[in-house]
Amino acid sequence: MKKFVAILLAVLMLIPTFALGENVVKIGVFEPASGDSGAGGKQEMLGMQYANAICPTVEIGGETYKVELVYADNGSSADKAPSAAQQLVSAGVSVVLGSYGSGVSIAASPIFAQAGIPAIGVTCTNPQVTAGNTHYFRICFLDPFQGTVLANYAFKELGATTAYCLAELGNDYDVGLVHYFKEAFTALGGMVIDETFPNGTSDFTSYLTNASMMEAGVFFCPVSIAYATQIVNQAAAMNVNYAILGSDTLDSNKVVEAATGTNLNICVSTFYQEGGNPEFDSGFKAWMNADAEALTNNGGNDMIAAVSVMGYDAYFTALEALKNAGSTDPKAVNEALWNTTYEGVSGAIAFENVNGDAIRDTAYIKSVDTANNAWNFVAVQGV
Amino acid sequence: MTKNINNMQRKKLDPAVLISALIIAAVYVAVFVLEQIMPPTSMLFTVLKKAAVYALVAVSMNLLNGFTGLFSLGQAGFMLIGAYAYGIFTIPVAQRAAVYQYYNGGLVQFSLPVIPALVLAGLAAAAFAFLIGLPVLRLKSDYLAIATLGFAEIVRSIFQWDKLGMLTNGSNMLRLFPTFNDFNIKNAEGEVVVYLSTLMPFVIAGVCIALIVMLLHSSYGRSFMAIRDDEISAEAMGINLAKHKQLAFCISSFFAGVGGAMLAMYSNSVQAKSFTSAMTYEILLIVVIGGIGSVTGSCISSFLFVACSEWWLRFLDQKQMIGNFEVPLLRNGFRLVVFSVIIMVVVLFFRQGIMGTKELPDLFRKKLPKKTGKEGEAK
Amino acid sequence: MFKTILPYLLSGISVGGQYALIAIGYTMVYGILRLINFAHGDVFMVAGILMVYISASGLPLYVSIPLVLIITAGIGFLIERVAYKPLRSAPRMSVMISAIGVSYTLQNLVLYITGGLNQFYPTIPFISKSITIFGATTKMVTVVTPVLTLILMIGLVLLINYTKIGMAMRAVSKDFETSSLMGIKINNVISATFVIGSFLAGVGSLLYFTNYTTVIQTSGAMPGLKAFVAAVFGGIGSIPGAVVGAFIIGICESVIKGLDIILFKLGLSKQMMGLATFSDAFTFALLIVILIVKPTGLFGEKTTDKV
Amino acid sequence: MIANERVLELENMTMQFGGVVAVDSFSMHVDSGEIVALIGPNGAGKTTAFNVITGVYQPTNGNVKLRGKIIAQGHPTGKMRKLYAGSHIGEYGKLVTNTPDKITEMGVARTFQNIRLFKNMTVLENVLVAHHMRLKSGLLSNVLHLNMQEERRIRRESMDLLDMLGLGGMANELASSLPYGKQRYLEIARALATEPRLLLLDEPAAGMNPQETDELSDFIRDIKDKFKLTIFLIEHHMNLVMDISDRIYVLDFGKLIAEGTPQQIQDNPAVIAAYLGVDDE
Repeated sequence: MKKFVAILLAVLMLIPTFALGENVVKIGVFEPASGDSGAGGKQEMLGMQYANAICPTVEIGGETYKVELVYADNGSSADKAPSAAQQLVSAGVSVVLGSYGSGVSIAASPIFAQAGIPAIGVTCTNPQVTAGNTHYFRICFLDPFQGTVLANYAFKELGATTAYCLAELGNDYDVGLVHYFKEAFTALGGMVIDETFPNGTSDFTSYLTNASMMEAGVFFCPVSIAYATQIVNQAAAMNVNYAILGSDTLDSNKVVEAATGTNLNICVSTFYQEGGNPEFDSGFKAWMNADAEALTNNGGNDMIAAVSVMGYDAYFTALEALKNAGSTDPKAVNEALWNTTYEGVSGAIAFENVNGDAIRDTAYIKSVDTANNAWNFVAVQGV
Repeated sequence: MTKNINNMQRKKLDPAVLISALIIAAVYVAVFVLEQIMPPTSMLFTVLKKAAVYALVAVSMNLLNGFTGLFSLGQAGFMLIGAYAYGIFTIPVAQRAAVYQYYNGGLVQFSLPVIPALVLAGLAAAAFAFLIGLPVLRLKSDYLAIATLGFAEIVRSIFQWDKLGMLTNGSNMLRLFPTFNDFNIKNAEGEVVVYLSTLMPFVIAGVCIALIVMLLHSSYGRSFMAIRDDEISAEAMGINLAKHKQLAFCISSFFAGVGGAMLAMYSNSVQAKSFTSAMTYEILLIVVIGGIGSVTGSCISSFLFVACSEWWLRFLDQKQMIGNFEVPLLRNGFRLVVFSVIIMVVVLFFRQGIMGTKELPDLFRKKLPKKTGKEGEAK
Repeated sequence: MFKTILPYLLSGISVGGQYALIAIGYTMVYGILRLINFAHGDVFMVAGILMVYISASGLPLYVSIPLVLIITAGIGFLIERVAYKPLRSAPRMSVMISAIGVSYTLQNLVLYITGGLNQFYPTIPFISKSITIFGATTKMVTVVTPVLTLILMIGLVLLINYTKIGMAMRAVSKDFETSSLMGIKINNVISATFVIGSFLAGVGSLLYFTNYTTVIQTSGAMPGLKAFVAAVFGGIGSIPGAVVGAFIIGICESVIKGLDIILFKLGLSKQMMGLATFSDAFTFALLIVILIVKPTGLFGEKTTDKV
Repeated sequence: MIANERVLELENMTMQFGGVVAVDSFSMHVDSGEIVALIGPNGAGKTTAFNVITGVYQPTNGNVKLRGKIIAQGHPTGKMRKLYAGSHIGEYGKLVTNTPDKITEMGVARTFQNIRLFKNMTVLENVLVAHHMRLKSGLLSNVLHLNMQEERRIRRESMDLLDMLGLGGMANELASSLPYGKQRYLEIARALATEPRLLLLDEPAAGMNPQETDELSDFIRDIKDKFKLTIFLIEHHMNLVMDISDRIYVLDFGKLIAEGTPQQIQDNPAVIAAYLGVDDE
């Protein structure tokens, strides 16, 4: 017994020594691993983990640093976000990636600001995340853009004149996107009915009926995956005759699965279309297939979610910034980020110099191939 | 606690009270000193701030559940009202356009200083409590619980209603209002000279809790406890049940409202979505762990609860390696499982909680009044 | 007019039937123990999760469905033995807190097991089919639910009125102490109540999750609360009351969600008021009103059906 | 004290619960300075009468008058209206109702058959609670403890009262830790602290042995004089009742079957029948 304790102690004492022997730079992963957005958060993390797996080190100021990802689960909820953010801050990270979902990012923003740590928003599209601050950057497009793209698509391509919009009550992301969609759609001369459903709703049949009653041509629901699958499932059972339109959150294999074998027309806007970069696709799939847990986190199969691609790009953008900064000091990284550019899988990434938003002018539109359990690429759509 | 009043009466100063006062003072000094010497990013301060807020809310719930015997589960609803009242009236005018981006800058176009806004937050919650109290306080125990729980849900919907967006910002969060960090004293260059961001929540919560303790030690407090012990008998003693229940309900809600406003300050933003019944349950569990009917217990357990859930037990959520050995079971969510088990053990086997009905000074007395095994029964 | 409202009624009846099956559990437990079993909604959710995992293990439906129901009933039994029985003589508040604790524990356990991700409920072929009634298309389960609910309700009422255990239940709900003096084994009666209640919650979960295909740890909370409201609405302790209350609440909820559109279609309003926001809140407003106006609920005075 | 003032009067008071008539058209009165007893077999409706007087129940029919003023009036509704048409007093729809605390404030205090002390509070606090309704200081001055003078006064008065009842040494004990007999005295102390003019005692001697009962007789007379009280009591101990009562009312199955002096009651055949028939004491 004594021997065992002695060995244990020795081992324990060795661990920090190992750690000291190596240069480590910590990157915070601020993502939801539970809650409504848990599934999306996990997929986004997969991209970062894959990136970390293929590129675990970075050259900073002539020295090689090992990159360590530090995770904090923000629970998809704005009230848990500050302490999760604080956890990253006290772990001493140099830069933070995340989050999936805008509300949590907005809530955590002041914590990062106070600690002087820069954050790179991966798929949080609400303008408020970066507006009025100098530490929150973002590599994806924004809601005013996405909303307009979707409104154009719905009006011009789908030929809808009446749109029914459904958002989750109290969700910044949904409500914001619907707001911009409505603005653009009415500007085009269409009519919009927008409603909200309370958190935790599972019966969407009434809302779907509402859309039928109003003879809507499109049912726009930029909601979390959990709700989206239920909407798709119930819409299929009701045999609705309008198209279902979603935003980047609906770009999930779960939505495809739910729609397969039905005759629904589901279109979503997203950041990346599988096949856009075959080399990345095959590498990522191979990595996921080799790791059962990764596969589970991706929802059980190896279909590539756009958010994973964004996570992957965010990781490399962070590495670029670290290289440019030449130091692991968060303040230096923050400075360096303004001029960091990176040729990512999802497109070229550069930040405009007011809010630190990505300069992007295209979104991908894809639709569900209900016969083959897959996505069909439809169009690259600008404003 | 009860003995405490009598002794104060007869001997002027009770050593036990003196020791307690010194301990509390020492805590405040320690918080102040730690804040100056430790890095402000330390997890300790996050925990302390949140715990101070929860302590106030837990004590306010205890006032109702533990001391007046009214089993209310509306705490999150009143916190929400307080948080919104605070947020709506303190966002700087210059920032309103950014916050109310979908509502043209919102309806309110002025902003109040922090302390008056905190009081306003309390008053707003108390006003709602008054209105809802008129009908629901006639209900008994579990019916009251479920009615107040329902009330909290209704409030949550109303505050998110798009048509009230000009005031509440609808589904979007309120933010950019003064937070605890704005208590820090800065010099001309914007560098912090004196850190007060942790001390101030302690001071505010401390003042509020002190007021509650003084209330409990007054004739009104005795009447509340009489109602808890036996409603019929209390009424026969000339205590107007409706009035006193309403009073306890409004006072408790007032402090819950202030607590809600402080929670907003802590979390930098307010969103109706986060004030769920789960939050009420959390606070209720804090009260139970601390001891139903003990202010000290509620305070201590808030700190333990927050520290465990935000800090000490966090490691349970992540894979841990000891050498090459991966500790089994540890992954996301394990912390909450451990937590639930602890809570069930307390509920089932240590029903008195940490303190029972004892208070801090009672710990320094040799002879305690014999307490019965029962905690305050909700009738 | 009928065409406008029919789809909402259909979905309301379906939801109502599922609430009814949960509400029966609440009302039976309350009738006997005077306890709001806050964990009941979570038992319902756990039944859903069990089905996900059991069917994922590859068992055929005719094995997995009974298995889920049996395990769910067993969980109900265990919860009572572990969390409520030791508190039999404690104040009511303690028992209620214990119930909240159980609810918290079940949710967290499921969070841990599922990793906090939505689980997709397996398809039960027969009741998942789409069918068309009066021009409204819906799932078969919408029609099956009310029928099954009524059959189970009648069965239960017969059980309570004509069997020995049913008689014991009625006696215990009337007078706890006297029945125990009369030699009724109180603990057995209470266990039976929990087993029946949980079994019905299990059946409810089969129907509910077939309709709404994802399960997550919080899935039980809202249906649970609403079912409780239904039980209070119908008069707590009364089984037919709980069923009627559940249907009323289900229909109201469904109609509220479409109220703006209905009013608009019928020409009663010109403008959308966002009333769908209040679909949950309405249920609770109804609860508060009924508690104030008629605390005994719709059928509360008829003590004959009490359990 | 005005001699022979009618302190309490019941006129045709009926209390019905569903189909059960607990008290049936009961009329009685208590004059100032009297000790009046209400006796009858178990379930005769005695405590119900007390509950009606103290406002716990609203009477189905009839009046309750306190010093000539109606404090509760029954208004039979629905089918009952026809039933009580002959005996109904007052105008329909003009409801007179007072909550128990109001009635206590009017100077009526009571004790309970099954002791209802504030178990988790000390003996002293139990008495202090009774002072609450007569406090002059408001909520704010109470919370901020600005009313120390008043607080000191009620503490002193309460302690005096406890000393008088022999409970002074236990002032800081929990009420529930007192022996049974002391608990009964504490209930009386608490009732006295509300400064009543009419004291209702519900079986004050229940559970006491003969010696304690004798002491109680003296004590009741004692406090009656000292606090200038009028006393109305329910009791089963016939020795005590016969010893201290000026007049006695007898209820059986909710109906008044006899009234009179102790001597008259003892000789009344109806009373004897009622007691012999169903008495279980």
